Amino acid sequence: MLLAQNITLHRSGKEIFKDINISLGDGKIIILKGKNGSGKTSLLKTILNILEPSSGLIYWKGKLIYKNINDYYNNLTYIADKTTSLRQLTLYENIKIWRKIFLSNVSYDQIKNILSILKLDNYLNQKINTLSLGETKKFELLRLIIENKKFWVLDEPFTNLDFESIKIIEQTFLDHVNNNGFIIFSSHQKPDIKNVEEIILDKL
Amino acid sequence: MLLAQNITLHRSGKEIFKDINISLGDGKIIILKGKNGSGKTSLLKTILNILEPSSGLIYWKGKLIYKNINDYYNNLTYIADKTTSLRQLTLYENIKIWRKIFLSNVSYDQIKNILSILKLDNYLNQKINTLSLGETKKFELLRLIIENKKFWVLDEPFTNLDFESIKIIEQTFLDHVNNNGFIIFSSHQKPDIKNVEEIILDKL
Amino acid sequence: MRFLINAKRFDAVSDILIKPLIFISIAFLIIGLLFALYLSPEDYQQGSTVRIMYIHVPSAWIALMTFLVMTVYSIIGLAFRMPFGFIINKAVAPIGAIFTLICIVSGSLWGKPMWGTWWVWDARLTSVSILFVFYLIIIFINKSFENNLVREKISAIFILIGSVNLPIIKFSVDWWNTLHQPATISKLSKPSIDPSMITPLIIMTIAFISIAALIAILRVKTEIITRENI
Amino acid sequence: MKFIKKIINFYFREYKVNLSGIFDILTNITFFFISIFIFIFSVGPEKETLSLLGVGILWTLLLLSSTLSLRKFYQDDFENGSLIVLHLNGFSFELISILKTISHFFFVQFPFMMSIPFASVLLDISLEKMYDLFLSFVIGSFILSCLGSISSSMNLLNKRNYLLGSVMVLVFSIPIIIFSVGLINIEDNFNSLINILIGLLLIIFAINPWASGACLKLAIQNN
Amino acid sequence: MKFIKKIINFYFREYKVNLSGIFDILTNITFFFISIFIFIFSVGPEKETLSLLGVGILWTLLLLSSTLSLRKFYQDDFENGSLIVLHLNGFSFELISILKTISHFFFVQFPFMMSIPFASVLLDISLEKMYDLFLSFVIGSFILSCLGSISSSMNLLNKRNYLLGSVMVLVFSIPIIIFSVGLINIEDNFNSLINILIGLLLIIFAINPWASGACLKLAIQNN
Ligand code: HEM
Ligand SMILES: Nc1ncnc2c1ncn2[C@@H]1O[C@H](COP(=O)(O)OP(=O)(O)OP(=O)(O)O)[C@@H](O)[C@H]1O
Ligand SMILES: Nc1ncnc2c1ncn2[C@@H]1O[C@H](COP(=O)(O)OP(=O)(O)OP(=O)(O)O)[C@@H](O)[C@H]1O
Ligand SMILES: [Mg+2]
Ligand SMILES: [Mg+2]
Repeated sequence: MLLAQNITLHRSGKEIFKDINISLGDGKIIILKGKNGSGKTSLLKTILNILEPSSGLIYWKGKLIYKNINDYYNNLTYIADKTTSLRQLTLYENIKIWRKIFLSNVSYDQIKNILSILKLDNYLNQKINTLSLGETKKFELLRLIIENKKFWVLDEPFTNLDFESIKIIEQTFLDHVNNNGFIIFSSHQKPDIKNVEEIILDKL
Repeated sequence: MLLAQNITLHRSGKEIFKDINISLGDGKIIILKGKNGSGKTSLLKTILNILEPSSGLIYWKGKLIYKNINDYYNNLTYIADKTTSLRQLTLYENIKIWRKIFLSNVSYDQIKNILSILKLDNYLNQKINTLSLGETKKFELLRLIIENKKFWVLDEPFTNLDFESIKIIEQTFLDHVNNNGFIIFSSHQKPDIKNVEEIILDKL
Repeated sequence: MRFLINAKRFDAVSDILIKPLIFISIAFLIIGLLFALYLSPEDYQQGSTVRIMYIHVPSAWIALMTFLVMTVYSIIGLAFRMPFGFIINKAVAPIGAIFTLICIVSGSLWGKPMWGTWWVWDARLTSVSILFVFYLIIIFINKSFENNLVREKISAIFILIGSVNLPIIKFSVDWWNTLHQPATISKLSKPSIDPSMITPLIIMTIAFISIAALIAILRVKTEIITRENI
Repeated sequence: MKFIKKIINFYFREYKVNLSGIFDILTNITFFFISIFIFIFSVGPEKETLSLLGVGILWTLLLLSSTLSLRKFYQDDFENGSLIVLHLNGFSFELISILKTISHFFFVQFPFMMSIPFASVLLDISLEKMYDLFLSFVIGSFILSCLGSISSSMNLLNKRNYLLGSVMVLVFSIPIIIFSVGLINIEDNFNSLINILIGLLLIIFAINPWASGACLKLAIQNN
Repeated sequence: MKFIKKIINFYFREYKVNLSGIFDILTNITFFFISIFIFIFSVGPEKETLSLLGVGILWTLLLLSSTLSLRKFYQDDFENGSLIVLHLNGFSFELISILKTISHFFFVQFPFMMSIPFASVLLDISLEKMYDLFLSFVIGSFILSCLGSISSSMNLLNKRNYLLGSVMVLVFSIPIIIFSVGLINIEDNFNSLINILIGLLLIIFAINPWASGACLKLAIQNN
């Protein structure tokens, strides 16, 4: 579905990465690895058409992404390396906003179910800024479920999470892939998932 | 030097942790472990006299910390779980501010040396907000060196760091401990350091 | 009189008071309105607009009284560390605000025929509008601060500072030259107002006070209950 | 249909972000009225001065409050990454800037507008003048919102653009204010002046999405 | 010695932080002058009215623009955690609030103060009056900075209604404005009024560190 050919990126005149090829489709997981500053985040943003590659082309369903941008964006969820929930609002209010913004058809019951798996169900009326770091991160990952899209793009999804939560996220990834979803994510940790393709970025 | 006896903390009426005992002195490292939301950050903040324990006493050099607060704060560095550098300024400007605020006597040459070990020396005139996540975190850890204190309190120092940087930080910890410093930090990862005491917080 | 400073006692006493208060409110309101609208004479100067007085004056008094009550309870809450004071403060503020608003609106309506404008910046009117602002800010404080302890202290301090305004309102008509009527009834000497107007005024005042007290009691009771739950 | 629903939902979010309820709106309005009080305390309560100054006072307050709230325009959403999330969910940058401009108009300027009648009573502004004031205010404040959108999206870029953005707002808002205030005080050519204002509004409203959208895009790329 | 050095270094930091906001300050000042033009425009250029109203208008504009800039007082340092770092490095919360108040006075009010002479020329305020204005403004704006410190540290505890702090400051500044404007226009009792102002300043300056310090502490605990 997603095909990136020989993409190279320059930022402020500096070359960040060069000649990267990516091919992603149903049931596939790609993990991006590399040192700090090797360009993982930049690569993900390039794939998302937020940054423009200085050379190389990216296709979605056979068309160049910027020509097919609506369909592309309709099919992907991006979890950035920072949390985007509104810190002065409660979890419940955030969920309500997300459901509306994403025109989500995931029911509240399902969401509550997942919250209780993530052990967040007790905090529903607490504000985000009183959550612990890991709890905030887990809550952010809830967007994967609420948006309910096919293609997941995640930037360091495991940071700040405890062992159990990492396991849950990995299981979620597997379930998603088994439902023909596909995932690309960056991480410094090695996840416990089989059959993932690794792309290693070298700091130039 | 630091002694915490039976400290218990409540936040917004909820019990976060209970009856924790800590004893820290020259050459010792304590690692705090526990699930997300088990109260690691809160415990560190309690030790720092930022949060008040609902029961229990904390001593520094034999005196209650709040009676000895100047000496206590003169001897510790706290690296929080978020970065505190000023994002709209460059690394160099931040270093300058830090050196002044902390009345540091660490020379610029030493700092440059460490920056090059951390592979940050090329970014000296770049703004913090253009650094990658891991680079920002490494830069924050530079405060350990600039402040040059005996007692280090760190909240999840390894998040977002690549393998090599983690090694460097671990080595820094060891060096510090060998110089009679002492450290308490929280982490979800197991560091590769021998002779660390573990305190495990259970989510109640 | 312990019930005035103790939540449990207050709860108990208020249970006894509610029914009579409802009765008094309804009865006096009906009688008062009858008097005010039909039985009392028209003023030889003001015509029938004088009837606005029966709303205006009682609500003005209640507006002032409520703030006075809050001031007293702020002292009780702060100096004697009795949280019941803060409960009263929170419950009573919106009542004061509403009666202040009634006072201002009825005054403006009265002012148009009497003075030819809705509003002038004389001392009485200005200080009452500042009273209204104080009420609003106290309500905002109560609504927007999360930490209970902080909220209570801040609003109590604010009330204490705001109470400086009360004597200004009361004596503004004497201290400065104003358009507004000086006090008539509160003078120690014989009131300079016709007895046929005084009767409905007093009846309406009693009705207003009992209505205000009723709402206050209900709000305090709910406040007590929610606190116990938290 | 889906598009309309999206826009409605966007405003639900804006409402939640900007105001946590009726009390925030009331606080805004209270602020406005206290400012009027302060003006009156400082220039004195004489009727003639007040009705002379009234229009100027109202416009100044509008200008100050809307300018100073501009910093928040895109800043928060930009910094916490919501802007990207919105963008990836089908809100193009142009659409975002249109919606945000309207939202600024609605949540910041609208409360002021609603309090104009009451303020006019306090400041002894005649009914006719109030009507004119209201009309010019609606148009003028919308222009200010558009200008604000452009300048604060520029502000996201970097320091040099910061100055540029601010200067731009200044340069454009001076004629608007002169027009609007003049409009009310010089009653002869009310209609021609208001037409000029409407023209300005249309131009700037058309430029706004492109300019702001481009700045937003660049800002996100540079971050 | 070490203490003094620390304080100097604190101001080095403040300077660095605030300098990037210099355009903000410039914008504020420009808008300040625009507002003055609005008034000249709406009052008409008659010298008598202008100089009569001038002092009041200047004071109000100064007050409003400085109040509205209060949001930045502690917010940034609080949110990015610098406040804790400073605290752990020997700056008690009380000290921080004193230093910050002075810094606010310096970086926000001072530029306005510098523009008083120019504004006075525009509004035809006599040299003597200008001198009085200046004096009263120095004292008054310092009081405002203290009030601002208290209210914005309070506002850290209140994450919803960000205007509430400004509203509180405005209410408290009513007496200040009455005194200050009275000071200049009623020349008989200049000295007694300025003594009252100075008294107010001393009281509030003494309260400020405790009140702000306590609020800062609580805010950090609740975060
Ligand atoms: C918006 C405008 C007005 C406000 C805010 C206002 C406020 C007040 C207040 C606070 C009081 C209670 C004073 C006290 O207890 O001593 C009062 C009393 C009174 N007002 Fe007004 N007033 C307004 C307009 C008027 C007008 C237009 C009239 C009639 C011409 C009027 C006539 C009176 C009278 C007769 C009393 C009773 C005085 C007494 O017996 O003590 N007021 N008003
Ligand atoms: N101000 C507060 N009010 C209420 N609850 C709070 C507040 N601050 C933190 N908590 C709760 O206290 C618990 C402990 O938080 P803390 O940040 O100490 O966890 P942690 O162990 O550091 O977790 P993590 O590994 O995710 O960083 C969390 O469940 C959090 O929701
Ligand atoms: N706007 C920019 N201007 C100049 N350089 C930039 C800019 N943004 C990022 N960089 C540089 O690009 C490099 C790659 O950054 P990126 O965030 O992609 O790294 P990363 O692989 O995600 O690292 P990490 O593991 O630390 O998250 C970094 O060295 C960073 O300093
Ligand atoms: Mg990254
Ligand atoms: Mg933590």
